[in-house]
Amino acid sequence: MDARELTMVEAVTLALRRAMLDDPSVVLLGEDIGTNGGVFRATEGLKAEFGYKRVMDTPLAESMIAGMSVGMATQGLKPVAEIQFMGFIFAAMEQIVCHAARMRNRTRGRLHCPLVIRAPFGGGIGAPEHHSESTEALFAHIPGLRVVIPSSPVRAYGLLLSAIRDPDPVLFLEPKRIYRIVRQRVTDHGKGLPLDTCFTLRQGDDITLVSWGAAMHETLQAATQLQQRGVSVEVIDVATISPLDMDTILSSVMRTGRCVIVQEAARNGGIASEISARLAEDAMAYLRAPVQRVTGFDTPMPYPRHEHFYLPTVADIVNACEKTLEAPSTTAWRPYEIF
Amino acid sequence: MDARELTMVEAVTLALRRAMLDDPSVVLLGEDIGTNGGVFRATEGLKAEFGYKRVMDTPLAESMIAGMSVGMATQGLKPVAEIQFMGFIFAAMEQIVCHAARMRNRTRGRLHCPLVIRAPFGGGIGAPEHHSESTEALFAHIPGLRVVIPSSPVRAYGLLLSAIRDPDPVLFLEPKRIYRIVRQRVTDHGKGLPLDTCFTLRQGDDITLVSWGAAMHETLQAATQLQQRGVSVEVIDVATISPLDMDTILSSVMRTGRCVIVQEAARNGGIASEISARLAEDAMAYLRAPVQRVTGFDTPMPYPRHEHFYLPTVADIVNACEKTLEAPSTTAWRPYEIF
Amino acid sequence: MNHVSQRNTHYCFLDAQGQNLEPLPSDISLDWLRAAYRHMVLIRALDKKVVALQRTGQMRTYPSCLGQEAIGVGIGLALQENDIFVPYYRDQATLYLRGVTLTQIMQIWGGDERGHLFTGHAHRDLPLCIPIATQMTHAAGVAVALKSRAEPHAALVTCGDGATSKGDFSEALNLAALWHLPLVSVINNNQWAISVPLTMQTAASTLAQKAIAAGMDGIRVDGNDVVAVYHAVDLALKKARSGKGPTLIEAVSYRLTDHTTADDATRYRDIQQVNDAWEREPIKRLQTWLHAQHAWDPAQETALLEAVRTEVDAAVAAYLALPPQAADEFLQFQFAQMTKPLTAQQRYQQVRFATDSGTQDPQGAR
Amino acid sequence: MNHVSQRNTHYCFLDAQGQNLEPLPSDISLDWLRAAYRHMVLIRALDKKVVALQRTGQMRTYPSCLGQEAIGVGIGLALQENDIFVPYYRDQATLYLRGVTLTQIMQIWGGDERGHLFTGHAHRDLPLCIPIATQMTHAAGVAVALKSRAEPHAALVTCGDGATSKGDFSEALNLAALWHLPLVSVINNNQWAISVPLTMQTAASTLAQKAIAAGMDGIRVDGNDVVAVYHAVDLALKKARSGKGPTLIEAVSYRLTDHTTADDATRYRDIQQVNDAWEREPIKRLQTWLHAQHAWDPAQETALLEAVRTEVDAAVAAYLALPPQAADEFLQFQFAQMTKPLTAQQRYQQVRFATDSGTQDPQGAR
Ligand SMILES: Cc1ncc(C[n+]2csc(CCOP(=O)(O)OP(=O)(O)O)c2C)c(N)n1
Ligand SMILES: Cc1ncc(C[n+]2csc(CCOP(=O)(O)OP(=O)(O)O)c2C)c(N)n1
Ligand SMILES: [Mg+2]
Ligand SMILES: [Mg+2]
Repeated sequence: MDARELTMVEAVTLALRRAMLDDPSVVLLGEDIGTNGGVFRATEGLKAEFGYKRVMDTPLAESMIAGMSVGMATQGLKPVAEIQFMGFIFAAMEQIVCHAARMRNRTRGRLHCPLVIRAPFGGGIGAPEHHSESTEALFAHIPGLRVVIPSSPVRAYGLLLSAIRDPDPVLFLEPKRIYRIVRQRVTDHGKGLPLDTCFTLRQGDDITLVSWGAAMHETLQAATQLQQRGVSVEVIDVATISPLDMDTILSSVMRTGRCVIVQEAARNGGIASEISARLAEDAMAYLRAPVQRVTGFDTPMPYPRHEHFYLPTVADIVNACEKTLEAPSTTAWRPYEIF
Repeated sequence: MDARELTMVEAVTLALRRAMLDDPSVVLLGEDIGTNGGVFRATEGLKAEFGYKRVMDTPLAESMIAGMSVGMATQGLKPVAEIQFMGFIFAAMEQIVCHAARMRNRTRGRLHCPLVIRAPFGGGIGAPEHHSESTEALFAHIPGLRVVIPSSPVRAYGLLLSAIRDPDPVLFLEPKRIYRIVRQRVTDHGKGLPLDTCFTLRQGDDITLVSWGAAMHETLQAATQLQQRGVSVEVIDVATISPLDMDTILSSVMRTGRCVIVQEAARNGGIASEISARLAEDAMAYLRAPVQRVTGFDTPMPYPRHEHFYLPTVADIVNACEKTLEAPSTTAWRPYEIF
Repeated sequence: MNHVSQRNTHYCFLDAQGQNLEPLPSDISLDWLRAAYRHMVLIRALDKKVVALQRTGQMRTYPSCLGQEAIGVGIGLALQENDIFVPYYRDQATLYLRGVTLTQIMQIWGGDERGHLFTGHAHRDLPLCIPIATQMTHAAGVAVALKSRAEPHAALVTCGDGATSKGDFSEALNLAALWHLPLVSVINNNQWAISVPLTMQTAASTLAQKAIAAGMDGIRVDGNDVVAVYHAVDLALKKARSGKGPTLIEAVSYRLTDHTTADDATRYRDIQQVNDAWEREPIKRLQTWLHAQHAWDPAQETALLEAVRTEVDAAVAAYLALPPQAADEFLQFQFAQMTKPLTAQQRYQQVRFATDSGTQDPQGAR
Repeated sequence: MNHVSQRNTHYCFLDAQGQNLEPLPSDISLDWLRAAYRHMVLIRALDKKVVALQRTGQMRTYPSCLGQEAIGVGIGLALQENDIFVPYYRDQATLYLRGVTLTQIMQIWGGDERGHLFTGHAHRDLPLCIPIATQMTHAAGVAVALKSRAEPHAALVTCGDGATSKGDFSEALNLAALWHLPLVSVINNNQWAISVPLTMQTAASTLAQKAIAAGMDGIRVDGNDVVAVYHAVDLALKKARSGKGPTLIEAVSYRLTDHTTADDATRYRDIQQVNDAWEREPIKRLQTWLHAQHAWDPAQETALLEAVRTEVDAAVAAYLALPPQAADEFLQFQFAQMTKPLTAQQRYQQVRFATDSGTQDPQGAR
């Protein structure tokens, strides 16, 4: 089993191929995923290898892609559908909310819906409007759906394999900004990574940084900067943002007493809010400073020329950490605003 | 100007009629809203009064209803669209997220989108599947959209008038469980209520109860029970859940030091989480106990025979308040779980 | 391009007076017709009973299929065991013929998910679909699954006339034609979508012609003629099963009563239209024909009504005796295995419903 | 019902060799043709320039309209000032003829919302629409607005061939036919949806026949013949403006280059097909015809190319000189008035971009 240095998008392809080799019921479908290999090349070579019956170029209709996936999934196939960009997933929303996420419950287990919807998401690559959304929170609020976001090639491989093997619907969001930013040795060992736990990427005692997706990249850089200044930073990649593994986050924050959550998505009603609320409820006595959120703004992503105005930066994260670290570890807090 | 004892749904009708009388550009559209007067009779009599050109029975297609509303709104009409049940709004999601909420920003103010989408929502009336959702949080996370929820006939009248007059898109969610539960004197004075502020329904010093929509009903009953036991309860109706007026909530909780938030919606990623997170961030030093959330579960609403297993009850709210009140007003908190 | 592929045949064998318009297809025997008649009478009895239960508070909102029994029975008799049925919500007759029990049907409309534990041939069939037209693409997906395993079976999906306006309808047909799927789509054109008559739903003069947009065959049948429905569906299913592609069938009928028990059709439609429609309803015409053929007599009718009453009453009794679900049941089927958050919520729920804090009867507590 | 309403005419006046197939419509003068030619040449020059800018990093992802200039110009010349244009994203030519500046077009694709501050006749037109087919229902809504005010104007919407598979397309046409809306819908059938050829998009033999599902007229024109496009659109617009209802027009053309600058069409399509399509492209055939009529000479051509270069270069210079937006501009247009949360975020942003904490150049900081 050779390990190769892969980008995240290559790791996605590797996992798709592995899943297809292992299980003949796994089929891929989506717009431009066949001969073209997907607009990001995530399905490159798979149609040539597995044929058009297992790698299906569909007509242009996201609701249909999701709806047919539901039908396929109830009859023993394991569809892995690609939505070309997350900004185009909304037409599929009715199928996801009303059917994929409910089939098992509605039929009390008689039918279930083992489908995966993959979609590249997030900003920072200068793409046109609707190509840069981070709306993962919308899906995390939908009961019955798993929402999984890898932030490295290794996790992309392992989490995608588990997502495909999972007997229930999974939305697998791929942070396209880091599709090709890092390479990692990935072994095609066929082992999945768990979908019910966060990943602790660095261990530390002074402050916990929590993030997921592309923002992990800046979060890790911020952690490095802080570490260089002598701060001991714990870094957690949430990875599966729903259902949320709060245990890992809680036990970290109970130790560090300080937490900054970083998300690229809009601020209001994001996953950062859920995590922050849960920390305040369940770990209040351990908090030495209010949890801070570093987030995008309550607007859509600006057009590409100005998207750097929107995205959280390393400096933003470091600033938030500094504020949090400066806070006296008493209750002498007074209301203040980041936003 | 005569005041009449009206139910909430009658107050909705009154506001629609007032808006149509005042402004000829206001038009209604939706499924079954004309001759039938809407399945809840919210548009009763309006087609007879204003004619089919202003009260349009549309074909059955929610995406089209939302999309045509966007088109109409950019050209000087003020469409007020009805989605028959909130459970059927998902087909319209793409139009709401990608267009209604973005037209002004995308065109830098050249065009704007003064539309209202009304939808009855929430459980407790024993309706079939998909007729009992409370998915307001999905819309609150969408930048550029106002999400407004009345909880009394008077607020329904005033908030709906403001929503229709607002130059930007508003999702107006009507808690159908309390459509006919209470009557209130409503004067047809044509005055709107503000969309940027919470409503403090009762003043008190010991604890703040925050809710919206149908759950206000149980929240108020819980407040009464607590008051009978000598607890001084402040009750806040959030009403406009996005953009959120945190000022009112913050200043109340800074005074009472205790807060319970009640929502019917699923727990994970709901509006209660956003409010709780904001309280923990901005009022931590004032909190004498962790904020508690009384919510629905992370499942769809059960079919009608068992939906009472799902809905938060007065007793649930009272219990949560008691726990909060029992908490020592020190930092001696240890993690605990409601859920 | 100056013309379009188009096959818009209008099938009808038995007209509203119970007269033959054309000779019956050779596979239609007297026994078959008597069986079809019995099924239709049973479903009408069930329907009547369920509406009565609703009026007395023992049933939730229910969509009657009064007047559209020939569609459901025609489909049900044409389907084979291993075909997959993808229903909408007005398909009591077909469900019954698939092996779903009358009790299960009542259970669903009584507001209990466990009714979806379909039995008989229906064990792989999809559950009732309430969001209009969304089932169309499920059926396309089912057909893809059948085709990809080269199973000689077909998927059959139903929808209403109103559903043809929703994008999912077109998206599914387009795919079915393009991929030559083993899919039969049947429109129950009962001419109303709640209060919206077909004339306010589309300018298309038929719904069958919507097939042309997808480049597939569209057929129009008299939906009150169980022979016509069966014959068209049977042909279409055979075509599908043998790899010859999809068909759209418009079955023209009429909704003889309210949209559901929550509706009041007198608000928006003329009673005269309804009365006229009663002249064309499916059961009477078949009964007339059977009588005319001396294939049915009053004694048989009496015996049938008695048998039907017994069957329906037994189903009702079983329905009324169903125990409620446990308070935490709805939490258990969200995922194959309980997640951490749901386990915590389950614990909360167990505590919540174990105390006598007033939450025992939360409806009352509210 | 045995047939369907259907009018599927195929228009073509100038064939690929620049020969007349039929006499030109009476309203088509030599001046008109020369103007159309000039517009097409200008747009092609713009297109080429923008692609070049993209290759050198001065432009973002851009969808070329190479080969489809006759569609955009034909539409643009048929539209009147008070009609409302609802574009998709490949409508450079029509936008230009509506009065949107070349600089604004570049600004949009350069990633700056301010390009949508459309000028000229376009001031009420809708912005570019990227989510496929969603603009179709906007146009229906625009047409409702025009009709409800009894304005004698029409809405015109464009979409691609791929867009016809998406439900919004059918939903909008159904409404337009039903409500008899003043709406003209033009499909730019360039035969590819990124890598998906039309044969993998639908089994319908034409896209015009999709009109039949809605019960409206569908027309097919040679989309490389600017006269045919103009003529069909003009007739359809006149019909719409005079209250005679909607029309669907399929304009058959070909995408001569990549889907966008982010695409590489050599991965999925045969160069021979592209080469063949070059034989039918719109500019050459009109030039040939004009030459044959002695209505155009090399000197005119040279002068035109020079004028076009000057115009495009000036637009590029203006584009490159555009100042960036303020760091908080994107926060200011979310609502008519700033909300409390956005005001707080604006304050944060002002602080964030006023310090030299490294966020001055956040791209670098990352
Ligand atoms: C997407 C969606 N929108 C609205 C509704 C509410 N609704 C339920 S039935 C119905 C009318 C359906 O009419 P039709 O398709 O003709 O079927 P029928 O009920 O007449 O059999 C509507 C609007 C729904 N269930 N789903
Ligand atoms: C709803 C949606 N899904 C997917 C995309 C991504 N996408 C952009 S263009 C395109 C192909 C469109 O083809 P067509 O309609 O033929 O128009 P063309 O680009 O050929 O002019 C796709 C799939 C999108 N923009 N919107
Ligand atoms: Mg109907
Ligand atoms: Mg195309």
